[in-house]
Amino acid sequence: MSELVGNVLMGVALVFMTCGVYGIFRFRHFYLRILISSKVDTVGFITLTAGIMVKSGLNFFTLKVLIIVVFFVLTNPLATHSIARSAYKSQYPLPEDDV
Amino acid sequence: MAELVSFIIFFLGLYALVVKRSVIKSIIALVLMETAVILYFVSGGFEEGKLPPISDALPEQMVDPLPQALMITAIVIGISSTAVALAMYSQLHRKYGTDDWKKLMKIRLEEDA
Amino acid sequence: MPVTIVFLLAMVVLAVASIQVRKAEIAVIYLGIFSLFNAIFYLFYSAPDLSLAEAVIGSALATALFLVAIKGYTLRRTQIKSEYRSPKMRLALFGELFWGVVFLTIGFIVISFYFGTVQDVGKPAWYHYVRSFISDTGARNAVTAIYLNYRVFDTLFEALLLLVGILATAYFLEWPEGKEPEEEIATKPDSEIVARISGLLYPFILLYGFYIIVNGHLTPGGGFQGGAILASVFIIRYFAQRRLGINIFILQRLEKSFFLGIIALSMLLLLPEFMNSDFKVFHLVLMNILIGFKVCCGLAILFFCFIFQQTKVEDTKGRSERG
Amino acid sequence: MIPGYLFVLVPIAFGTLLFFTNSRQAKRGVIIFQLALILASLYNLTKLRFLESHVSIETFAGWDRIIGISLKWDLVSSLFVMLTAGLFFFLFLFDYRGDHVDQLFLMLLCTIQGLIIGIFLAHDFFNVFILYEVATILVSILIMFRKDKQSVYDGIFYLLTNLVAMTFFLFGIALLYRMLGVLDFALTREQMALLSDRRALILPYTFLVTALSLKIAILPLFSWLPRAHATPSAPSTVSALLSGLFVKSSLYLFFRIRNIFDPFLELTELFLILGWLTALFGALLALSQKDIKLILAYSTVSQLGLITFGLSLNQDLAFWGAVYHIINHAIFKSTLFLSAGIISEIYRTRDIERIRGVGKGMPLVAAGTIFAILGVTGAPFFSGSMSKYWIVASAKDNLTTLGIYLANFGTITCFIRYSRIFFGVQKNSENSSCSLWKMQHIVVFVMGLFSLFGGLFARELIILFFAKQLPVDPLSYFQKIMIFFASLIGGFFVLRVIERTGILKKIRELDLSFNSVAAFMFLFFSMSFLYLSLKYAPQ
Repeated sequence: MSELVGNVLMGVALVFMTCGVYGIFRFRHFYLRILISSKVDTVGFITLTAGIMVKSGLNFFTLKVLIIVVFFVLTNPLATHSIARSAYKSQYPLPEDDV
Repeated sequence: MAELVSFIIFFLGLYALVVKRSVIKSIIALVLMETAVILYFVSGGFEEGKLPPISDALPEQMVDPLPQALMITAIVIGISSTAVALAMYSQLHRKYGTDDWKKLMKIRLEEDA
Repeated sequence: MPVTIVFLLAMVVLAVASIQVRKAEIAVIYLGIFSLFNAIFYLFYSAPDLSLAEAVIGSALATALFLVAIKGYTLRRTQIKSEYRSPKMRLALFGELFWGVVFLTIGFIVISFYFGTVQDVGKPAWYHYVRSFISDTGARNAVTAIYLNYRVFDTLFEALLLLVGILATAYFLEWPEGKEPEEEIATKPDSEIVARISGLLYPFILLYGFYIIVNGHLTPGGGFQGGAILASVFIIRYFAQRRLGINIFILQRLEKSFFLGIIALSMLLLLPEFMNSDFKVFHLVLMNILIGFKVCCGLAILFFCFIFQQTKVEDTKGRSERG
Repeated sequence: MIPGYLFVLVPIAFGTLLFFTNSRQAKRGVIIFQLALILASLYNLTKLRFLESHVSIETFAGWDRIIGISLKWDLVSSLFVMLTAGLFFFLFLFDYRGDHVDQLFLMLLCTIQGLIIGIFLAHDFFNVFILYEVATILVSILIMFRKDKQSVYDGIFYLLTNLVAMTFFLFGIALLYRMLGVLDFALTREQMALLSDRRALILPYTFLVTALSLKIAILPLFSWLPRAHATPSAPSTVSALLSGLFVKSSLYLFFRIRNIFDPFLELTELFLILGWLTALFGALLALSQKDIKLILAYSTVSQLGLITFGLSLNQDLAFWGAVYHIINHAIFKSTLFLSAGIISEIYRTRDIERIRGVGKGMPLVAAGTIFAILGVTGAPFFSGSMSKYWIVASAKDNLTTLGIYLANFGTITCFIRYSRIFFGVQKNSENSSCSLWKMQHIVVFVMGLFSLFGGLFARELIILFFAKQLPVDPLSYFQKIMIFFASLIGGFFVLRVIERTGILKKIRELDLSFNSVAAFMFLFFSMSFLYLSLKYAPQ
C-alpha cells in the first residue's frame, strides 16, 4: 500500500515539475521565471521527498530525509529571494506589463 | 569512457592555456586540468561493481582507496593554489590595469628598460 | 552505465563552455556546475569521500572565491563587443582555429596510443590496504585510514599547503597584519529575511559539519570536508549580517596552533607502544577534529581576505569617481 | 641515524613556532637552529659513510613500503641535505640585520628548507608532488615579497607555469599508478619489469619529463626562471636560495626519475642536445643583459644546461662530475647573488654599465665575488674547473668536447663583462652614505673561499663524501688550463666585437608571454612523445 502511495506521490511531483519547466519557457521575463522556478522547485521537491518517505516506511532513513526537507524548505526560497533582491537592487528592469 | 573524457578535458585545458589571452581564463583552464587528473586517477583502476572502501564491503569488493585519499589531497591543493592565483590576479589587475598576457608582457618589458 | 555517459558528456560540454564563454562570471558558473557534475560522478565510481570533498570545496567554495575575486575586474558587455569586432581579434580567432587543429591531431594520437598500450600489472598497494586497514588503524573507512595513518606524512604537507596558501592570499591581498579593519565593511543594512533565516540555519550546518568530522573514520568524510562545511557558517554569517565581527588575527593564530597540534599528534604514530587498539581510534578522531578546525579557520580567513579586498577595490573606485 | 622525516618536519614546525615569538628572538633562534641542523646532518652523513651499503631506507611509522611513505638516504642525498643546512645558515647570517626580515620571512625560509630537504630524501611519487606544490606557492610568496609592480608579474608567471608543470607531473603519476599499482620509487621499478610491453611507459614518462624539464629550465621552457630568480625587488637571499639551491632539487629529482625509467626507456640523446643548446643559449642571453641579477639568472640557465648535459652523458665520471658541479654551482651562484645584492644596494642601481670600482670600495666582497666568478668560469684550481674537467674527460668524441668548450666559452665571455664592475672609478661617489653590516661582506668572502677549497681539494672531498676515486690526469688538466686561458683571451675580443654591433639589445628584447610558454610546453610534450613512440615502435 505504502509502496503505491509513494509512487503516486512521486508521479505527482513529476507533473508539478513538468508544469514548472513549461512555465519557465512560457514566461519571458527574469522576475517571472525566477518566481516559477522557485515555486516549482519547492513544491515538487517536497512532494518527491514525501513520496520517498512514504515508500521507505518509518525508520532512520526517513528521519534523514525529513531533515533534508526542512533544510531545503528553509534555504531554497531564501536563495530565490536573494537573487531577486540583488537583481532589483542592481537596477535590473522590471517587466513593463503583465506577462 | 571516463579515462577518455579526462584526457579530453586535460587537453582542452591546455588548449585554453595556449590560446586564451586572459589571465582569469588561464586560471580556469588550470582548474579544469586539475579536475581532469582527479577524474583520471579515480576512474583509472575502477572496475564495474566495486563498492566504496568502507568496512561494510568485503575486501575483494572494495575499490582502491589510495587514489581517493590522494585526490582529496589534490582537491585541497587545488583550492589553495587557485586562491593564491586569484589573489595574485587581483594584485596584477590593480597594478597593470589589464588581464591580457600579451599586454602585460609588453608593460613588464618597458619597466625593465 | 548509460547514466555515467550522460554525465561525462555533460562534463565535456560544460568544460568547453567555461573556456569559450567570453564573460568571466558566466565561465565561472559553468566551472562550478562542471565541478558539481564531477562530484556526482564520483559517487557512481564508489568514491563518496572524494565526492563530498569536490562538492564542498571544488564546487561551492572555489566558485565563491572566483566570483568574489573577479567581481570588480570583468569587462563590460560593450567592451567585449568592441573588442570582438577588431581585426586583431580576427587574427586571434585564426590562431585559435590553428591550435585547435593541432590539439585535435596530437590529442587523437595520444589518446589512441594510450588505449593501445595501457596495461595492468596488478595492484599490490590495493591488496595490502583492503586486507589490513581495519586491524592496522582501527578505522572503518579505508580512505581515512590512509590519509590519517599510512600516508599521514603527505597529509601534513597538505595541511601545510593550506596554511601557506592562506598566508600567501592574506599577504597578497594586504590584509592589515594583526588588526581588524577599522571601518565597517558594509554600509547598507541587509535583507531582514536572509538574516533571520540564516540564523535558523546555523545549527543545521554546525551539526552536519561536526558529524562529518567526528565520524570521519566510520563514514565518508573527515577533517577536510567537515572543516569546509564549518567554514561555510562564517560565509553565511557574512552574507546575513555584512559586518566583520571577526578577528582575523586570532583566527590566524588558531590555525597555526592547530597545525602545530597536527604535527605533534602525528608524531605519536612513531611510538608503537603507545598506539594500542583503543588509542588508535581515539587518535584518528582527534586528528580529524584538529584538521577540521584548522581547515575551518583557514577557509574562513581565505574568504574574508577576498571579501575585504573587494570592498577596498570598490572603495577606491568610488573615491576616484567622486574625485 | 636521525630519522629523515625529522629533518623535514622540524624546520617546518620551527618556522610555524616563530610566529609566536618576537622578531629578535626569532632571528637568534633561527641561527642556533641552523647550527643544530648542520650538526645533525653531519652526523647522519658520517653514519651513512661508514655503513656498508651507503644506503638507508626508512618508512614513516614503520609501515611496509608498499603502503607507507619511505625516505631514502644515500651519499648524494645526505650530502645535499648538509649543503641545504649549510647554505641556509649563511643565508640567515647574511640577512641577520636585514630590514625585510620578520617572522613571516623567517618562517617561509625555514619551511622551504624543510621542503627542499624533503625533496632530496623523498622516495615516493606523490610525496614529491605535494612537496613541490607547497614549495611552488612558498616561492611565489618569496618572489612577490615586496609586492611591487614588476614582481607581481614575475610571481604570477612563475606560479602559473609551475602549477601547469605540476599538473603534468600529477597526470604522469596517475598513469603510472594505474598501470603499476604502487607509488614508491624502487617498487615502481620492480613493477615495471612485469610489463609485457614497455611502450606502456611512454606516456607517463613523457608527462613526467615535460614537468621536470620545465622545473630544470631546459631550452624551450626556461623563460620563467630568470624572471623568478632575478625579480628586482626580491631580497638577494631569495635569489640566492632559488638559484643556488631550489633548482638543484629539481635536477636531483630529474636524474632520480630518469634512473627509474632508464632500463626501459631513455631520452638521453634528446637531453644531451637540449642541455647543450640550453648551455649555449643561456650564456648568450646572459651576455646580452644589463641587469646584474638577470645576468646571473641567465647564467644559471646555462649552467643547468651544462649539468643536464653531464648527467645525460651516461658515464660514471660525468655523472659524479655533474653532481659535484651541482654542489659547486650552489655555492658560487649563491655567493654571486648575495654579492650582487650588496653591490646593487650600495650603488642603488643594477645596471652593469653604471657600476664601477667595486674592487676599491669593498675589497672583501670583491674578493669573494672574484673567487666565485673564477669558480663558475672553470678557472684552474677553482671548484668549477674540477667538475667541468670530469664532465669533459668523459666525453668520448671530439664533438661533445668541443660543445662543452663552446658553452664554457660563452660563460667566460659573459663573466668577463660582469667583472668589469670591479675596475674603474665610480663617477658619483655618494655611495658611502649607505652603511651596511660588515657581516654580509664576511659571509660573501667566506662563501667565495669555499669555491677555492672546492677546487683545491676536489679529489679528497669526493673520496670523503662519495667514497669514489675520480682520476685527474695532470697532462690533460694542463691542457684544459691552456684552453681556459685561450678562451679568456678569445672572449675578451669577442666581447669587444659583439658590443659594437648592437645585437645584444635585440636579444634582450626577446621574451615569451605565458601563452607561448604553454604552447612550448605542449610542443615539448608532443615532440618527446612522438620521439619516444617512434624510437620504441614495434618492429
